[in-house]
Amino acid sequence: MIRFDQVSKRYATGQEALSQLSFHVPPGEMVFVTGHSGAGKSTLLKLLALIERPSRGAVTLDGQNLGTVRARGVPRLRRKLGMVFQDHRLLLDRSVFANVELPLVIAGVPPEERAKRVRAALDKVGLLAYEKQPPALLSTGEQQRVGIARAIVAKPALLIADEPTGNLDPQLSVEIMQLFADFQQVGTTVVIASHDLMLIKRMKKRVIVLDHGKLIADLAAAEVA
Amino acid sequence: MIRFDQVSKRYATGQEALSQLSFHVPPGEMVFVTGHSGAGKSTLLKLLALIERPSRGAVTLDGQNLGTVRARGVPRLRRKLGMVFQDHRLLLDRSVFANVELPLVIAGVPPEERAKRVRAALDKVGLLAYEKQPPALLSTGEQQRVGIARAIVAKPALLIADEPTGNLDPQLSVEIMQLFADFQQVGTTVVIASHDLMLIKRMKKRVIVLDHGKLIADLAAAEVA
Amino acid sequence: MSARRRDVAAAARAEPAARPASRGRLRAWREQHAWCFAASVRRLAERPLGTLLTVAVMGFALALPLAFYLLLGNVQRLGAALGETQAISVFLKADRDAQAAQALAARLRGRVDVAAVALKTPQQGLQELAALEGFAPALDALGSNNPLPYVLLVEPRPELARAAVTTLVETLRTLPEADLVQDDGAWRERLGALVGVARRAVQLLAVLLALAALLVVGNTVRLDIRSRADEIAVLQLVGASAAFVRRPYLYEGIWYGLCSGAFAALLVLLLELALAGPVARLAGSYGGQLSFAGIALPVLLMVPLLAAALGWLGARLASARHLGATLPR
Amino acid sequence: MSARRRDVAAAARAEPAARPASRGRLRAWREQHAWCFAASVRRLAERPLGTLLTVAVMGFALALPLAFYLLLGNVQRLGAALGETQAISVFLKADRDAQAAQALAARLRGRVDVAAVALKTPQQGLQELAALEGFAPALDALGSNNPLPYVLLVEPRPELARAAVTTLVETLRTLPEADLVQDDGAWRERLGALVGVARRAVQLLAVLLALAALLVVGNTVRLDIRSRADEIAVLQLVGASAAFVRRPYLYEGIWYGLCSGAFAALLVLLLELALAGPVARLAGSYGGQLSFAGIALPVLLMVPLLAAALGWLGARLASARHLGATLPR
Ligand SMILES: Nc1ncnc2c1ncn2[C@@H]1O[C@H](COP(=O)(O)OP(=O)(O)OP(=O)(O)O)[C@@H](O)[C@H]1O
Ligand SMILES: Nc1ncnc2c1ncn2[C@@H]1O[C@H](COP(=O)(O)OP(=O)(O)OP(=O)(O)O)[C@@H](O)[C@H]1O
Ligand SMILES: [Mg+2]
Ligand SMILES: [Mg+2]
Repeated sequence: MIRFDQVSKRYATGQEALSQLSFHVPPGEMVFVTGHSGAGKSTLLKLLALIERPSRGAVTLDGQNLGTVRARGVPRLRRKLGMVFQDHRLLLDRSVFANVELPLVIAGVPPEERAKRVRAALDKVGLLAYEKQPPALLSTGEQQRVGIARAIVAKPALLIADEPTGNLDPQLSVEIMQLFADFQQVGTTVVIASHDLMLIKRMKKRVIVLDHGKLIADLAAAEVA
Repeated sequence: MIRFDQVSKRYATGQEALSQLSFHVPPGEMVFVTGHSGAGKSTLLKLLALIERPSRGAVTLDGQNLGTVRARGVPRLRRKLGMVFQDHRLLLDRSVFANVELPLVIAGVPPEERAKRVRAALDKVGLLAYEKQPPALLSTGEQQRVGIARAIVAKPALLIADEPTGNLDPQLSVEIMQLFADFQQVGTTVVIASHDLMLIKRMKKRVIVLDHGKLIADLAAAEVA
Repeated sequence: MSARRRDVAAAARAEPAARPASRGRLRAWREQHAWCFAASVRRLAERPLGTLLTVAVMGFALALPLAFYLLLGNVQRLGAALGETQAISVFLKADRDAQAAQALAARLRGRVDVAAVALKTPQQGLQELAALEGFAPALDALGSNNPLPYVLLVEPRPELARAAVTTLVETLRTLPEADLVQDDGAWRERLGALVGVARRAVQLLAVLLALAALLVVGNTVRLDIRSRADEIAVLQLVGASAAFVRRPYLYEGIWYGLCSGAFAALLVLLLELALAGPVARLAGSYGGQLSFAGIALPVLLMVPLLAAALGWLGARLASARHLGATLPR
Repeated sequence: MSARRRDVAAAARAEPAARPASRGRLRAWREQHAWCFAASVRRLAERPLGTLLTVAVMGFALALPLAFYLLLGNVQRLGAALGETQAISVFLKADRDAQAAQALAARLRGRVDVAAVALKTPQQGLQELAALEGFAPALDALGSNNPLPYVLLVEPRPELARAAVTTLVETLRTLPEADLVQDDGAWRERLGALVGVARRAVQLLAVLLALAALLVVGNTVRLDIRSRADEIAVLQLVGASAAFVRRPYLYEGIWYGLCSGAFAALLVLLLELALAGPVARLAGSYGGQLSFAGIALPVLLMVPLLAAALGWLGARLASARHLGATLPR
């Protein structure tokens, strides 16, 4: 599903966020990416969604080399994946419902079908009661869960989540992680960046560890203590 | 320093975020506020900075009843405290330096003095190398630390931090918490909202626990296991 | 839910990442348009005061060229009315009588370069002089002793070039009956210069104002896009195409254009009403020769449509420039 | 760092939350102003194209009232030139000679309601008629047989009311020497109506345009404040006073005003240049009687200053309305 081949990313500021990264994620696997603040976790995920492009090396997604995707092709690529952003990225002046509905509108799903699927997604993150409120009136953790609902509503083949539990209490974090694991169960590939080592250990999935942009460990699920 | 007296907060949506809260924090104490997502932690801190006003009850800060502060008096009150926001709240088009400098500009500190104090604050959060970059080009954890530097730069008598380590790795989280503890050492009152129970236990400070807006536990430092 | 729709829904659920079936394409396109349409209306309705302000600014900018069009139209009508005096005046020698004058007029009518010839008797000439205020008493003093000659007003064919008219004038000068031939060129030059000034000024102002109207729409949409940079980024991040992101702004431009076009038409109608009073007085003092012509209703009805097109264009230009900046590299 | 400044710094460190000492107040105020000034300049410079666009829109809006002022000024000059023919014409009986005419003129000069009396001999009258194109040959035919009478041009005192002028005209009519007394009232009425139309139209447009200019500044600052809602919230959250938050926008309004005022002045100068050609031609055909008057340089220099004041006002109004919305309740 995902293949990184000697990928480096140097930002315009000269910052080397990733260097010489190589790894492969088969379809249907769930992977954690971890590392210190500024290690390059978000940068790695941004390369997958073509929010950034690598300076060197090639990222392959679903057999397609992302280096060959022109600007016009980016939207179609993004519709294939669901992403949870570290800073939520919600439309603050629309209702929670409208936010979660967005990927379905873009895919052209008819209204009745949209409503059903949006409510199912909101129910999964425990926010069904808030569907009519704008996200600006929610607590930060609630906003984060709206972002998660939006990522899963279109049932994408690849789920990417950047720090999805950073603003959640430990109990809720476990529930949300379980939600991602459920998606893996039905065949979705899942990549999650997180710094919550306790939680990662508990999930017993493959873990990729970054340090200053370098891959310093790639532990298979069985190796995670 | 801080006194809550039968404080309730009901938002315009009808949501009862805090109900009948009463507690007292003496000057120079460090307190953690914890609870599930949506428990009312941020609402509690917002009452202290007059970002919200209580629906019932009285909040007293430094002997002053905040209910008597008119809109014109709000800026002066806010200049007395340093606040770390859960969503960072940085000026994205200004440099890190300019962001941290802001409270000093508002206080009218002369430029040379400003530069010295800004660099000292950035050094404490480990971001001295990034002073010229705009925060938009930083990782989320780095942005969070810029917000912390801005809160401490004017050396306020009261420090309020909402989830200051939500986007930081465990090691850095401990360092930042230690930084807050250092401020308490020199007499600053510190109030921190956090859901990181492991970290809170480790710090061995007073803990206030909220559940659906109600105070369900108020543990003194000695009681924290 | 119809059976067919349920099929589509089931298919979408089974293969969520796949593009909608080709039958469903049109529906998807319709769904998206409905969303963008609703989004644009909601935005404008959400901040009624701001929308009103923008419409007012744009409306004024559009009303001004219309006001000038109105004034220019009336200036041109006035010019045309004055420009009718195209004739060449042939003053006959004092000793020629009515018969000789009529014979010459008939001869001249036969020329290929002459369209018409009118005869002005000395009596008519005296009456004309008398009509000029200040001369009436002086001419009364002449009594029946009329010293004026017969005058032929020769009108050259309108298709004649300036040079051919000059040749005609020269030929008329050689006539033995003619005492003096006067080409009204000086009058026409004077009038031409006057209309030239007016036209130049109005054209300059009209160009400036058309530019200003386009700038206003473009600027408003530009600032709107800038204030919604976060929202645009979100749409792009969840996979919206460039067309989808742009569409609400195009609708918005069209709304702004429609409303401000209607507003401009209203302003011009008010202007016409305000001018009606003084113009009536003016017309009265000229004996009703000059009447004020309003803008034709079909033209006025076209204004909102043209303004909508202008709004669309402004929005298109602004979004082309400013949406590009937030697209992924 | 001076010794005194070090003292202040030390004091600030020792008691960081305290307000600066009263000596330091002025410095704090200066620091804040410097920051806001720099912030406003940086913002405009950061997006040069957008700034240019706003300045262009506002500049056009300001240039238009100026263009009208220019045109109105010239219309009024023309009106004044035409309005000089205030005199009442007294046509003497045909049998009165030069001596009688001069005696009457002297008598009339003695009246309290008469400002001046000019004498027009029959020769001058004939020359005047001859100057009117089309009449020269007809009058040549008169030869030395001049039928025109002496005419006295009586100018009433300018401060006289219309009724008093009418009384004067009636008195003149009773003179035995007078054949006919003509009050140029009809002319004046006609001219008055014409100038009335022009003035009404120009005033209407000027009011609309002044309003449009204010709307443009206000709207731009409003949209700017809206697009910076996040930034404003941050400033308010770290304790900035309302004045501090507002200040960059006021500076911005002043900059917009200054630049677009200068731009408007430039546009008007260009308009004057563009009109110079046709007006010269027109003046030529009228024998140079009519010259085009540009706007005086001091007035033109005032424009950017007034525009800056307008910009400040627009920004003040917009910020009063829109900063209030984001202030804590
Ligand atoms: N757009 C950018 N331009 C320049 N430098 C950037 C940009 N984005 C990130 N960086 C830098 O690259 C490094 C890696 O950033 P990244 O966001 O990938 O870190 P991260 O592992 O997600 O950190 P965190 O846990 O704090 O979110 C950081 O040092 C950051 O300052
Ligand atoms: N401005 C608001 N208007 C209406 N309801 C609000 C508003 N802000 C917060 N709430 C609601 O009040 C409750 C408490 O919110 P608060 O932000 O205090 O929670 P929190 O404890 O900080 O949660 P988190 O850990 O997710 O940040 C939530 O249920 C939220 O939906
Ligand atoms: Mg990150
Ligand atoms: Mg919170």
